[in-house]
Amino acid sequence: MLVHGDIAGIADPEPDRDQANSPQASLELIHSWRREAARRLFGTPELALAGWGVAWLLGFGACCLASSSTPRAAFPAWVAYLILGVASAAAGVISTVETVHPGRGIIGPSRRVALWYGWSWGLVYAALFFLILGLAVQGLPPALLARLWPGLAVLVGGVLYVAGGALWQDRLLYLLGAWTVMVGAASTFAGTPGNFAVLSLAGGGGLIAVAILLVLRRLPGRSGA
Amino acid sequence: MLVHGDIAGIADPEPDRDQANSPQASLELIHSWRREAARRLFGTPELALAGWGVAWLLGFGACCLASSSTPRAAFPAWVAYLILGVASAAAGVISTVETVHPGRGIIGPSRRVALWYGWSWGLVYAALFFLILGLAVQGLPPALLARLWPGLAVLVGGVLYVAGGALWQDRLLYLLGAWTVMVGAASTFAGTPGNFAVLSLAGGGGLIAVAILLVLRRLPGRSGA
Amino acid sequence: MSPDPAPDALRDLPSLDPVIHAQPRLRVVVALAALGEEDQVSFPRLQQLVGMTAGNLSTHLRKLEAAGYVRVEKTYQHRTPVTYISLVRTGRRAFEDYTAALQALLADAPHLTTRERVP
Amino acid sequence: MSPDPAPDALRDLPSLDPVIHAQPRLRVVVALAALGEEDQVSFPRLQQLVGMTAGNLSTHLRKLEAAGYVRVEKTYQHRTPVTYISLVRTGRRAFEDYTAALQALLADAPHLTTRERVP
Repeated sequence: MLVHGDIAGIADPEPDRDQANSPQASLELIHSWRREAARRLFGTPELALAGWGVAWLLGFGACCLASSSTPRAAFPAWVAYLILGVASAAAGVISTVETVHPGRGIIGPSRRVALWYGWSWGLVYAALFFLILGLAVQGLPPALLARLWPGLAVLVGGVLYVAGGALWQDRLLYLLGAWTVMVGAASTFAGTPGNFAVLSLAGGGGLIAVAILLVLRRLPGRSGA
Repeated sequence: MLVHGDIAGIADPEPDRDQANSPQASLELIHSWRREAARRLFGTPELALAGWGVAWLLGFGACCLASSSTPRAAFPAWVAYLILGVASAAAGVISTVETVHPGRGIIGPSRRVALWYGWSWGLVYAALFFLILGLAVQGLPPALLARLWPGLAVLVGGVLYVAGGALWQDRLLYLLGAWTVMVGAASTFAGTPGNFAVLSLAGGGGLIAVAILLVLRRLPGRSGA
Repeated sequence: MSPDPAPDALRDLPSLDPVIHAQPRLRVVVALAALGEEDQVSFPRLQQLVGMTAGNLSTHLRKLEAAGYVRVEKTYQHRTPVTYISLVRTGRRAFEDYTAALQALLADAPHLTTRERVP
Repeated sequence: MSPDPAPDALRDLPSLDPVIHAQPRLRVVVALAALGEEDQVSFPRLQQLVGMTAGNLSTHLRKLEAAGYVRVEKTYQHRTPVTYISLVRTGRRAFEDYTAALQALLADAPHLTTRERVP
């Protein structure tokens, strides 16, 4: 039933039928193809990480400067919120594209895992928004809310990174999640506007550092392809 | 190199060497063994779910009754916190045992996933505790804290259930997580002591319902074994 | 279908692997296959999973190891000797083939018992 | 080691599977193996992953399908015909054996090229 003879035979038209390579070269070829296929199939997380890192760095940084008690606060609070909002929206678009794009044309279990994990981000942040809205509706004053929501948003993002690290057995992502969770928690001890500074530098900075590490980690792989 | 002849030959002493069964009976035997092995290897999540369900039902229920504005509040707040604390500690012990016990004597990737996921619970709740402590240290009054921490604790538990559902592709766990996240968020709209009632009934109740569903789902499997 | 299609029609079916066909070894292989692909299990834990005496399990593991189906690794943990067992690729494939053969038998001749089919 | 151990010593090595040994087909199999075990990929996406023309990819897929290595499933999505391709168990095993054979060749005779080894 197998047609090995026919396939290996002279009827085959393409000239590159055999690899004129040593076993080692063949194995290296397979390895580099596999790495490239994995990169195309599973996307490049460093883009989404860097996007959120920049969003936190700029957004929380602006919030810190705007709510600073010095009289020289360069811009009003709404400008800071606008910066945070626009940067977060951009990061959200990058993350979504990074989840949806590599998966096009793929169906099956591994795709399902990625989608379920991706949806959980939307679900969790929507719920967090409503939790804070509920507190505001119940009369929590804005000054107190500003001590609460930034740390919470960062902590919850860290929880999802930790879960993603466990899911894909990625030690770096797991450690990033643990760091982010702790930064979110620690920020509340600083009060406003100190919490914004902590979240901007330690939170956003952590994400950017890991994104850079991922790029560096990939570089030797590229030279081998 | 293979010793099939020797192994299948008459030197084999045990009398049950062949299964005197139809192919169907053999397949059913394999299926039931596999199910039993999986149950022993991966534990019984319904115990941990039921433990946390009861802890939330009793604990938040007690908090609701204790902080009720009617003069007939049956017990002071510290009794309610004690009930919640003791019940949570018991649920934590059950969860830990349920994570550690099935994995004894196993090493390898699937064990690592379970351990990393298990640690994330401890890490995340410790961080949440510090986040709330930070707010308290910064002067958030206890009356406002009581609107905040219960919903947050439930929301974060839901996030980890959602992540676990994505991780093990368990639709029921994922839906439970989504429900729990939303219950945690919705509770803040109720203020105190309404939030405790919502978390007790919808939060704890949801966990208990899923635990019962898991037990029911397993029953036909047991009769087949 | 003719009334007696078995003798010739079934000759092409894959025969059942005698290493796995012995019920206690099948049970060991099922337990090992329930683990993840690179997972290993300690001897006493495997014993508990399959409910066998240590001597019995040892005998069957030796046969599975001789067939190249399992790897038995002796190591030390805190100076205590521990034996870890895992199903290797050959064993996993043999188990897959065994269940596939059973399913093929079931599809072709559900009225025959396994004992009748296997010489 | 003797100065010329190859001719006899290598005879026992597994020979390289000719279905996979053709470089474009190897590339297709590597891409399919990078997917999860029950994942499927659409024809245009696979084309993009391996960088081949549609005609070329079709030819190689037909050969892989004839060898029983891949499953090609034609289905409809919103009334548009879509073709999904997946590596089946036989193909996954063949790929595992192919890389294992390469590793064995490498370990035994790193100085020989693949072309010299394969008749």
